[in-house]
Order: sequence, then C-alpha cells, then structure tokens
Amino acid sequence: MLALYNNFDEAEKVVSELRSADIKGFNADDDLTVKSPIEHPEVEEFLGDKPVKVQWFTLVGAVMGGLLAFFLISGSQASFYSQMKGGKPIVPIPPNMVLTYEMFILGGVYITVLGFLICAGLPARRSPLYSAKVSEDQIGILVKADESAAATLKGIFAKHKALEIQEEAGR
Amino acid sequence: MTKDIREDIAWAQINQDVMKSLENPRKLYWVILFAALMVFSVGIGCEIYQYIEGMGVANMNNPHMWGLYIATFIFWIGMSHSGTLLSAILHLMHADWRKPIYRFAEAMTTFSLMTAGLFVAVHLGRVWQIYYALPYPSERWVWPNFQSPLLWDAMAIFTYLSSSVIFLYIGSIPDFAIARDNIHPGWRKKLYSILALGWEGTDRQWRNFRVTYLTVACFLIPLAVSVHSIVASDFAMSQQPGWHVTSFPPYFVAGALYSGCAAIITLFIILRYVFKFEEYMTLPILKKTVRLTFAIAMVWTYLNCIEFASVWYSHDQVAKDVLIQKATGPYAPFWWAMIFCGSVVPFVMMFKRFQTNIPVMFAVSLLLNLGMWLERWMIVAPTYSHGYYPWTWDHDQWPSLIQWGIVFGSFGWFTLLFMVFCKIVPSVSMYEVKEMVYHRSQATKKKQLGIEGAH
Amino acid sequence: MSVSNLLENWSKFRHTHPVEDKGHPDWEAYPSGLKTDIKWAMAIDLDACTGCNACSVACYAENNLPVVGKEKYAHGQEMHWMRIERYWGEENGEFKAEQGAQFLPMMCQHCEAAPCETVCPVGATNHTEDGLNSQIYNRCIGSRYCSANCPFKVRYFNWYNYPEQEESWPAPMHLQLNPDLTVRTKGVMEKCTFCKQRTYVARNNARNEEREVADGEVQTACQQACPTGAISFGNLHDPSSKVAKQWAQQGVDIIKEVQDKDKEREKMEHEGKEPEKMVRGYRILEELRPYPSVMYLERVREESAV
Amino acid sequence: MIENDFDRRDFLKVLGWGGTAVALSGCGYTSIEDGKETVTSYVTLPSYVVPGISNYFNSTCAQCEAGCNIMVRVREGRALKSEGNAASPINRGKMCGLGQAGIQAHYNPDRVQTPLLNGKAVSWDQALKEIEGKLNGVKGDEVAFITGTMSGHAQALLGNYMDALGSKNHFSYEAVSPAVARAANKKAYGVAMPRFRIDKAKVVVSFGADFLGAWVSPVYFSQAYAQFRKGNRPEGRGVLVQIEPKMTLTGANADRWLGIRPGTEGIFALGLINALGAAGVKVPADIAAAAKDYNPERVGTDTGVAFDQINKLAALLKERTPSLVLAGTAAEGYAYGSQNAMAIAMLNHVLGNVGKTVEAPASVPFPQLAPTVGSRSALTALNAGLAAGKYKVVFSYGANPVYSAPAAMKFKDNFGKAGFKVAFAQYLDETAKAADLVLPLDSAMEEWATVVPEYMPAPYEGHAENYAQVSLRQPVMEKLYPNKEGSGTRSVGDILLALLKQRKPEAYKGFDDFYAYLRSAVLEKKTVFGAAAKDDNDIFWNDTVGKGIVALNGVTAKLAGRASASELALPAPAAPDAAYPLRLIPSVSASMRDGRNANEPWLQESPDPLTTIVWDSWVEIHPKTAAKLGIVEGDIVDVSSKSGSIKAQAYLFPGIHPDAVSVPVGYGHEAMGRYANGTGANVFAMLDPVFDKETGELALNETAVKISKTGARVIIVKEEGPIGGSQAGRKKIAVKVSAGKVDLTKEV
Repeated sequence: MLALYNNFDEAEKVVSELRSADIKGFNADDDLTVKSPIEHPEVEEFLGDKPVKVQWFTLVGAVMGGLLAFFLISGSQASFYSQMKGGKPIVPIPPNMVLTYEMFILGGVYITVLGFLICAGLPARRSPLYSAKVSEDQIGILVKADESAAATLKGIFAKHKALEIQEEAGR
Repeated sequence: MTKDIREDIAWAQINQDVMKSLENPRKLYWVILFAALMVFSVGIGCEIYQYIEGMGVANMNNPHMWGLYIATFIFWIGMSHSGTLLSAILHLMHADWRKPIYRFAEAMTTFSLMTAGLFVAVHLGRVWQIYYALPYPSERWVWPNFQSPLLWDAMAIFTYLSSSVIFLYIGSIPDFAIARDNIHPGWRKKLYSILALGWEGTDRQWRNFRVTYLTVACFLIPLAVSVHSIVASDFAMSQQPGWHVTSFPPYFVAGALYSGCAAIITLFIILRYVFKFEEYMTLPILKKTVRLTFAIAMVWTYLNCIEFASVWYSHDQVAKDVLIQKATGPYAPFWWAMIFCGSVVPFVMMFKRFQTNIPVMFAVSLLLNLGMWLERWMIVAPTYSHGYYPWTWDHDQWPSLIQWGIVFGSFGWFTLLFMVFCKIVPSVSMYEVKEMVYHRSQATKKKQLGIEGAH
Repeated sequence: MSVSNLLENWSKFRHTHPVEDKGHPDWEAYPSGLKTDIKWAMAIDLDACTGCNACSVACYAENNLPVVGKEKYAHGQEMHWMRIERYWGEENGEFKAEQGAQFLPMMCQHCEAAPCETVCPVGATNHTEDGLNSQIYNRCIGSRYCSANCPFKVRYFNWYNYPEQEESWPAPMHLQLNPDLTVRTKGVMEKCTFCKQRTYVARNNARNEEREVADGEVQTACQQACPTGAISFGNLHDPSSKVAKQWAQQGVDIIKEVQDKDKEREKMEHEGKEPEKMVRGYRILEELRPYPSVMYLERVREESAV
Repeated sequence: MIENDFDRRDFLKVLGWGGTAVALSGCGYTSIEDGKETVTSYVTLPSYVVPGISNYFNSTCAQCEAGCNIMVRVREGRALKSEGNAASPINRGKMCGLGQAGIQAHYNPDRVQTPLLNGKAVSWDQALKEIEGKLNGVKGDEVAFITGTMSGHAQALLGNYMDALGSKNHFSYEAVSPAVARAANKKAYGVAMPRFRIDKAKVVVSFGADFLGAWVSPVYFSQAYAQFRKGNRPEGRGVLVQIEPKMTLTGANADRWLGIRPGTEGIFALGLINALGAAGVKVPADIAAAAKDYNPERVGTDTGVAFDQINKLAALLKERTPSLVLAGTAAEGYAYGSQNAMAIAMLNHVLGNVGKTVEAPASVPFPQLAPTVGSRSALTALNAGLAAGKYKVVFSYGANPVYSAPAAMKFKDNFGKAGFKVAFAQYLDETAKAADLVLPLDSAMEEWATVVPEYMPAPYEGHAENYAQVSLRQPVMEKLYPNKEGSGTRSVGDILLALLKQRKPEAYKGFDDFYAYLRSAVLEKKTVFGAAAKDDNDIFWNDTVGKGIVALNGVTAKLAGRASASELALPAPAAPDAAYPLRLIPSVSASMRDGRNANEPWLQESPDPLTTIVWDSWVEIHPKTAAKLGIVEGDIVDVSSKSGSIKAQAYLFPGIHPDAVSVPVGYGHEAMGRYANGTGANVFAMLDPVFDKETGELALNETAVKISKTGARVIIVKEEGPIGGSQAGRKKIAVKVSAGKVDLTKEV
C-alpha cells in the first residue's frame, strides 16, 4: 500500500503512528519503505538506525586494488622484465608507490560502486506501487502488511491527509 | 544579500525547467553544435595527415620534442579539476550553493579528461602501438615501464576518468529517474529507464546512495590532487632546467583548479543563457564562484612567484637562464601575456560590481583560460629551447598549422561532447536543487520561528 | 610468477648503484664457466679532434641514417647520431678566432644512470648488460619523453617515414644500407648505439672461442674513420684496454659524480695554491649524475708561446 | 641450372681475386673477363660468400687525388661501406668524410647509364664508331684531351692514345690545386712535392695550407698532425701557427690563428725572416738581403698583424727546432703567389728545416705511371686553343671545366667552338651537357685501375726510406649498369683501350679488356713490383690485388740547392679599389672541394665544420665589416666582382680578415644531379681573370668584390643553434686547457 504526501512533516507523523500502531503482519523495521524525491537524513532518523555496509566494500576494494598494483608491478619488474633502467633498482619502491596509490583509489571507487549497487538492490524492477510524483515533489510511504490490516492503514494514511493511496492486493 | 536561489520555487517547476533543457533544441544550439563539429573535423583532418606523414608535420624537432600537444593536454587535465572541486570538495564542506552548477562542472571534468586523453594519442609517434603502454600479459612477458611518469599519468587519468564518469553517473541516477518519469514515451524513455536502474527513491536506496556518494567524493579529492601532481611529475621528475622544480605539483594543482574555475564561469554563463537557467544559475552563485576563482588565482600567483623566487635565489644558473629566457627571449610576449592573464586580470574579480556583471565575467573567464593555456605552453616550450646543452638551443621553433589545427580541433571535440551531454543528461541536478530549496526553506522557517519565539 | 621467484629476484635486483649491476647473473657465461664482464666506454681526445666530420659521415654509412634534405634540416629534424659542435672563444660577448675554434663530437653518452631510461613508458630504452643504453625500435611508441629528459639532446626522432621517403635512399642508394641493422620507421626514437652490431659480432666470436673480447677487436665506425685517432673505444672493465687505461690515467671514475682530482683541484684553489699539473679527462654534465660512458680529454692549446 | 661445371679454380678466374662480382640478385654472375653470363644457384655459393658475413676488398679511393687505400665492405654482392686499409702508409686505416661518401658516388641515382649522342641513347658500338668517324682526317694537333689528375695504367694508355693520335694536347686541369706551390717548391727545394714531416716538427707555421681539410693529402696529414700533437713524443707537443686571411679547418685547430691581410703572406714571411735574423738566427746573405726592408713595423702595417706577434713567433721558431713552414692554397692564390710561396719556402731554409722536416720524396720507378698533376694554367692554355678554334675533337675526363672556369674566360662558348666534344662522365654535369657525346663511366667501385699518389707518404711500419707505392683499384661488386645490348657503363681504361684498338688494332688485340692489359702490364714488371722472377704469376697477381697496395723501392729525388732569393720582392698591398673594396676568398672545404662530389648527399648534409651550414652556399663576413654594411646573419647579399656576381646568405664569421669575404667553391651546379643542382651558388664563375705572374696560374684570391644587401633574409640552415658557437657560460662542455697546465708526457 502506497500513500503519497506532499509534506514531509505529515509523512513523519504517519511513520511514527505506524510504528506505534500494532498492525498485524506489519513490522516497522522491515515492511515500511519511504520513497522521497530528495535525500532526507531525517527519514533515517525516524525510520531508525539501519546499518550501511558500503564502507566495507570500499575498504576491501581499496586494499585489493593497492595490493594488486604493487604485486603486479613489482612482480613484473622482478620476474619477467628485469631490466636495468637509469641506474635505479630493478624493483624501485618509490615509483611503484605512485601506481599503488592510483590503483588503491581505483579499486576503492569501483568496489564501492559495486557495493552500492548490491546494498541498494540496484538495478531493480520497479514495484508496481510507484508514482511519478515521488520523483517530483511528494513523499511516498510504502507499507507491507496483511490484507486484514488494510483498513487500519488506510485510516492512518487518510488521517494525515494522504493525497493518494495506491493498493495492491496479494502477491 | 540576495539569495542563491528562490526558496519558494515549486519542486515541480524545477523538474519542468530542467527537463525543458532536454527537449527540442533551440536554433542556437544547432549553430554551436555545427560549429563545434566543423572545428573538430579540422582537427581530425590534421590528425589524419599527421598520422600518415609522421610527427614532423607538426613542426616539432630536436630539441622541441613536445609541442602544443602536451601543453594542451595539461590544459585539459587542469580544466577537469573544477568539476571535482565543486562536487567533491564543496560537497564535503556542505557548501550547498554548488548544487545547481556541479552537474555540468562534473560533465566538464569528464569531457575535458576525454579530450586530454585524445592528446595522449595525438602526441604519440606510433599511436597504433599505444597498447604497448598497457600492462597486459603479453606472450613475451614484456611489461610497460612502471617507473615512467608517463605511465603513472596514463594510469592516473584512467582512474580519474573512470571515477569521474562513475561519480557523475551515480549522482545522476535520481535525476534519470525523474527524467524517466517525466519524459514522453519513446526511445529516450527507455534509455532513462535503463539509466535509472529502477531507482524509486526508497529510504534504502537513499541511505546507500548517500554513503556511496560521500565515499567516492572522498576518494576523488586525493585522486584529483594526485592526477595533476602526476602530470606535474612528468616535468618535475625529469632532470630538465625549469621542470625539475619541487613546487611543481602544488603549482600544477592550483593551476588546474584555477583554469577549471575559469572554465566553469564560462560554461555557467553560456548554459544560463542558452538554456534559460536564470532561476538556478543565479547571480549570487556566480558571485560565489567568482570569489572562489579569485582566491585560487591568488594561490596560483603566489605559487608562480614562489617558483620564480626559488629559481632566482638558487645557484642553479641553468634554471635561472631558462627563467630569464622566458621573460626576455622569443617567448617573452607569451610569457608576459600569461602573467597578465593569470595574475592581473583576476583582480577585476575583486570588484563587487564586476562579480555579477555577466559580460565582464565572461570576458575575464576567457582571458583566464587563455592565460592558463599559455602557462602550460610556457612550461613546456622554453625548457626545450633553452636546456642544459647550449648547442641544441633552438629559439625559432614555431608550431605548424597542423599542430594548431589539432589543438583547435580539441576545443571542437570538447564542445561537441558537452552539447550532446546537455541534451541527454539534465545539466542541473534536480534532486539536489530540491534539497537545497528544502533545506533553505527549513532554515528560513526555523529562523522565523526563532525570531517569533524571541518575541 | 612464483612468489619465491619474486622474492629471490627482488632481493637480487635491489642494487642501487649503476655500475654495481653487472647484468643478468648468467649473462655471457661460457660453458666452461668463464664469465665476461663488459662495460663499453669511450674516450675522445678533443686535442686530437680536428672537427673534420669523418666520424659523422662514417656513422651515416654504418648506421643507415637517412639524409633529410635542406627543408627538414631547417626544421631541426636532421638525424645525425654523431654531431660535431663548433665553439668559439668568447671575450666580452664577442667571438674570438685567435685560438681557432673548438670542436666537440657529441653522441649518445651511454649514461650508466641514464635519465632517458627511467622515463620511457614502455621500457623501450634500457641498460644492457654490457653497459650500453639500448633503444628497442620495435617497442618504441614515440612518446619522446626520453629525448625530453636527455640533457645532451642526442636522441633523434623519426619525424617522417624516412625509409619510404624519396630523398632518403632513392634507388639504387638503398643497396648501400647496412643489413646488420634495420632502418627505422616513422615515430621511433633512435640514437647512437656504440655500433652495437659490431660489438655483438665481437662478443659472439669471443663466445664461440671461449675467451674475453680483446681490446681493439671492436671498432666503432666513428673510431675507425677518425683520421687523427681521437676516439678510442673498448671495455672499461678490462684493465688492459686502452680505454680503461685512459680513464684510469685521466682520473675519471665512472661511478663518481665528482672526480677526486676535481675535488682536489678545488681544494687547492680554495687554499690559494697553484694547482700542479693536472690530467685532462672530464665528462660533460657529470654534475647531473648520469654517469656518462664517454670521457672527453680537454683540448690543449699553447697560450704563452705564441 | 644452366651451367654449373666450373670448379673452384674457375670461380677464382671468373671473379678475380678479391672477388669482383657477386651479382646483385645473387643469381647471375658475370665474368669480368669474357662477359659470359653464368646462372648459378645461391645454394652453390663461391666459398668466400657466406650469407650474413661480409667480405672486405682492398681498393683505392677515388674521391680526391690523395689516393687513400680503402677496404670496401661487401655483403651478398653489395658494396656497403668504405673503410680505411690499415696497412696503408697513406691513410693507415682511416678515412675522411669525403672518402666515405664514395659509396654514394657508386650508388648515385643520377649516374649516366648509357652512351648519349647529342642527348640520345646510343650503343657503345655506335658511340665508338662515332668517335672513330669524327677523328677521321683530323690532325693530331686538332685533338685535345682535358683530364683531371691522372696516374697509373690508365694514364699510360692515355699517353699511348695521344701518341697514336699524334697529339700533344693533353691538358691536366684541377680547379683547386697547389700548382703555384709546386713550382715554388721546385725552385726552393728542387722537387715539386717534398715530404713534409709534420710529425717530426716542433712548430708548424702554415701559410694557409689546410692540410687537415683539403690540402694535398688530408688524411695522411691528419695522422701526422695527431703525432705532432702528442705530448709523449720525443719532440714534445707541437705548436701550430696558422697564418691566413680566412680560417680553414687547420686554422681552426691552430694554437694561434693570425688573420692576415689577403695577399701579404710573403711579406709576413720576409718580415719573419728579418725578425729571425734580428733574433740571431743565421740567415743566408741573399735571403737576408731580400728581407732586409721588411722590418717588423712595416710588416705589421702591411699585414695587419701586430709586430710583437711577429717577434714572438720568431722567438718561438728560434727556440724550437726543427720546425716546418708550409705554403698553402691561400698563400699562392695571388698575382704574386709564386713570390709568396718562394718567400715562405725560404723560411724553411733559414730555419734549417730542409732535410729535417722537409725531406726528399721517393717516387715510383715508372715515370709513365706517375701522376700528371693538374693545374689551372692547363685550362688557360686549352681555352686559348679553343678560342682560336684550333680543336676539332676534344675529349674530357675527370674534369668539369664548364663549371669551374671563371665566366670571364668564356670557356663554355669556346668549348662550343670545338667540332666534336666527347665527355667521359659519371654524371651529366655541365661539361657533359655541353658535350656532343657522353660516355658513361664506371664508378670507382666497379673499375680496375692503378693509382700512384702525387704525395708519397713517409715510410711506415718498417718500410725502407725510399718507400713508394702503387695502389690498385678493383671492382668490388658487379656493375650496377652492366654492358647489355650496348648500354651500361665502362671504365676509363676500357674506353681508352677500345679507342686505342681503333688506332692500333695490332698492338692491343691481345687484350680483351683493360683488366687483361693491366694484369699483363703488372706481371711484365713483376720483379719491380716486388716478386721474384720464378714466382707463379697467378699467385703473385692474386696476392697483389688482395693487398691493394704494391710497395716499391722508389726513386728518391735529391733536394737540390735552392734558387737565389735575390729576385724576391713583394710590393706592399695595393690600396683597395673604391668600387670593389673587399677581397673574395673562394674557400675549399674538406667535403665539397671543387664540387665534383656535390651530388653525394652525405656531403651536402654533413655540416661545414666551421660554419656548420648545410645544403647551401654562404658568404663569410667579419662581424665588424658586416656591422659597417648593416648586414646581419641570413641576409641574402649580392657579391659582385668585375666579372660576375652571386647571391648568397651572409654568415658572420670571426675567422676572417675584415677586408675579405669568403664563399665556398663546389656549390651552385646547374647540371649534375638532384642533390647538387641549384644548391648554393657557383663562385668560380665570378672570379676575375688575374693570373700568377710566374706560373700563369689563375690567382684564386685576387678577385675584388663589393657586397650589397638584396633585402631578402633567410634563416640559415645550419647545425649550430641561435647562440652560435657560444657555450653560454657553461663551464664543462668543450673545455680548453693551457698547455703549461697539463702533463701530457705520459699519456696513453
């Protein structure tokens, strides 16, 4: 069930009311989704703390990238292409650090983005309960619950002057 | 103080205004596009000729091994830094006035990097063997030379380009969703549907989006700094007088930001005019950008002075000779023009009445860019003509028309890319403008509440 | 690539000084176990050099250097690996001819710590085991960074496709081309090789006969032509070679960036003492620490008698 | 395989020792001897041809008259590079740039490939028949033969041919030759070309003798110079003083270069004698008498050299003996050239050098093989005859008088007056263009010849004191343009032999070709050539050809008593002509010489050592003179004399007397080939017809010129950079040290 609001305060009240209400088959942590046109840090606040795991991807990616670079470079210099150049060591550490650094960042960025896609579940099929208004100026609150709770939810939504309520039955 | 943006602007209005820029182009658009195409074609023609005949047609020689190609390469790389500056640094600093203008700045980053990349190829004597520079496991286990600053350069540019593209794309996903939702059905709708990756603006998406965007921004800042310091290493790591300067990396970075900001002002004015973005690209934002540019101009001027001073104060007669030659030799007109454009012209930006004067700022930004281009040329050429070995000095070298043609062609290529971009990707970040409006109105409300409460 | 291989070689190759590197461990090991140890070097006596250009022409003949013609020469696109520089004495900014001119043959100095080598993005220029600065034409992609970083500017770039240009070797002049080495296509950097094709013949002969390369066995084309014998070339690691003797006698040590004799002279001058009679070997731009393999001997002129 | 029945011995016969002919294609071998072609597979190669391995064939350089012995590297039948023959006392394994470029004369794309009659290709048979026809009924006096310097058996054949024609009109012409000095030497020492032992002298005073660049035998003298400069030789390091108005390569290498006023070299020499006398050196009475008026002050005024410089030089010469004084091209190129050269030669007598550093030369015991040295007076004589319409048939070989004769002589017009003109030519040069019949010549890499150098080297590595040599030239590869269907090139020997056969068929019918003649002529005298009478002819011949040098016991000339110096008188230099205030010095560079090699691109591309200019002529002007005239570098200036003018780029040059300008000879060909044509300007054409009073030689340095700007300006194409020869204050590039500060005695 999706309800649209054009006012953030109203949406917040709806969420808090939903949380406090005991609705069958509805768990505020899992079954409540807020769709908004902009990034609201407040949404996270009132939705409660949900861990973001993207940073772990970042760390792993960056470290992997750096290590890969260093060993690829040093390995190729030492093993395969051991050429003396400019009177420098065959495996010169300082210049290798530059590329290690670049690959560190490259790995970090790539894997972070991969992590983002995984964590955010993208790319995804759009759910049928969606309104173009969400990308414009309205906030949508998507609730998943038993069908029996539909009336209750509608009540809560309506109470806070929902602009539109969409409903999808069953699955 | 006037506001950066009207707070009462309707969100739907934002969508409408920006989406309009993706709609049927105006006549002016076609004129610019065609002109860019023509200039680019000239460049392509010159490049084909150079490819067939050899690098000699560029009128490079021994000792002038690098010419305008490398100078223009650095110019484009430098240009790319402003996008990063605006989106990443200001993002981290929560300077929200950046929001209406960062998208095109980022696009500028990407496209100027792509243009710079072209010069890597144009500059090579055997461009058809360019893949030798890639670290791929060949059957003979021959690897590129990882000690070479040029290879670092290639790697840094690749990293920067791909990260910038990703950054630009990630930041555009919500806007692609808007475009998807608002555009009339057709191939573009399909395109945006794909590009939006099914974005719905759910809290989960936004949450991860925020962290990712921040992380990538964090990465981009050191990356951007490293890219131009590596480009500086091409020179600073060498042994040549006038290049072997410790202060080159910061100098290059400052120069990069400088030229980038100047370019942003130019494009800001053009976009504002062409797409009628007066509501978003407002004069207060221009003013802020101009002030930022002025600050960077002063940093650059300072670093310039430092470089000259350290050369002058040193016992390195050879480097000193290069400096003297820059100021008095055959390159003197260009060198002084660079000083004028880079260090004198920015003082116009000190005056409030010019800061929002669009024609003046347009002219100033073009002069600054010219100055920065000259700066790059003045880094590359004089050292060649006046190196360690007096016998090989050559003061008479002048780039051929082929070389100039390719340099101009690159501007056409950049414009071409940018014009196409403007019609495909919303050049103002809609969702972030909304955020900006929202936060501004919240703040105003709070302020009003506070004032009321005090009563 | 095994880790042990990596680690082993890693430790082996972490030399820091140019001349300590004697190359790949099993280089030129004869079946009998004899190892040759070659460092090609040159000495050019500027007192004997008359500036006659014979060396330069010999280089054209030996190394398939293209003639570029007036127009390209005017653009500075000439291809002489060996150039003769002519300097005048100067007084108050005017050239003086009373003591004649001074000539200096300049070609690749085959630096031990060559600035050109480290900067090549594709590793097309390397240091060889016998102490040469090599250029791999096939590998070169023409970034020209090596030349940018060469303090002597002795690297020459193929600005055009000289082998296919009419003025280079119009038929039947192409029949003169030396089959021991290639011609170079456009977009490739080239430079003096110390007549590598000749050193390789000598090395192969020595290898086949299980002996060291004898002094005088290899002559570079310029050395062979030089009418006054100003150029000597040989193995610096062979103490009996003329080059090694000259370097030793002239007090030039390849691994030093400042020679002891120069320090000594400076010290004496500092103390106000008249330096005693000195030897006259020096290397050009030694202070940049490229450790050139070419030693020049100062030109001597009688100044008091006439 | 068509014929594969020849064994190793046949092969040797076919190819000649030292392997003459490995065909270009690697498949067809042509016999030099019988012209028979044999197709053979590369599988069965001659034993000495290993693919990938070079063969070296000894031969003799033909690029100048010095006759250096060379060793040509040949691989798979292609001549690749000329290198010096290490056994040669002349060049001792060394070579100059000019000699190196000989390979480009061989492979030159502009060579004449077939006989041309009035510009149309004809067969050799037709060409020879044409000559025979034209000579029909012509008296011996009506035939003239102009050549460059010739020697050896071709020269002997030429002599025979001229005899057969009954003609005495053989003109040996060299545009640039030390002819005046030869005459003066003859008077002063009794021989035309003594041995100058630069290597033994402590001091060499050279009056414009560019012995390191273009004078007589430069590679030989360069070796001697290297000896002379060694600090570890018993005499110690030598001092070189060069006195000349325009700096030559030798001047550039001098310890002291004195830029003397043009034409006053003799005055300087007499002044020096005077100063030496004053310093206590014993001067023979007649010389002292001749020199007595030339006190240092007067000499200083006349020559423009400070007189303390003269005294200093006298002191040096007195202190360091033996010394050597040389009179070169610059000193002899005046109306008083002979007097100059004589005065300079007297210095050697005064200093007691004769017999010490001026030695009696040895010569080959066959006068008919000795070189007929060229002179410019020969051209004057020929020109007079041509102008009078005396000659019906004129032959030209190895000379290009149409190019190098001054325009004032109107040689080209006079040449046209001759009835039938035959040019033996490698290029279609100016003279060949003006000729009716052009006979294409083999290159020096394709022909058999013997060469006797004019300047016989001093003994080397165990040779006897009377060492003399005959050098052999052999074909090192198959002819590029073989004799097929009457076309192709031939050697001068073959042509002369064919011509002789027309005249004396009986006497020469035994010789199929010049090779056969040469071989039998050498073998006939094999005992003189160092073989025992019982030696096998084949072995001796093969050995001789393999070496390329025949060492002989020469005939040593005696240094005769000198002529009296009483007639020696040199007038003070004339006041400059107001209309033509400057003196033109045509300079002879080491690589371009008189221009016969101008079509060899290596020479055009290798910079002139002193100006570093390539691919063009230039006008050397002293910076002071240039400043006076408002000329800057690159100005195209008009240099005009009474007899002509040229336009060339101005180059400011410190090594020239302010009253002189210098333009190199050898450039400005109208016809020769793609590299020479139109490159620079021909300075020969504008020379005034002034002649040496004694020998009648054209005085090269006597042309008075004026210079004016044309208004055009170019960037000179040269090797040096915009700061010229400056080291920009950098300390350690080309370092010079004073001789007193280094210890040279123990150098390796």
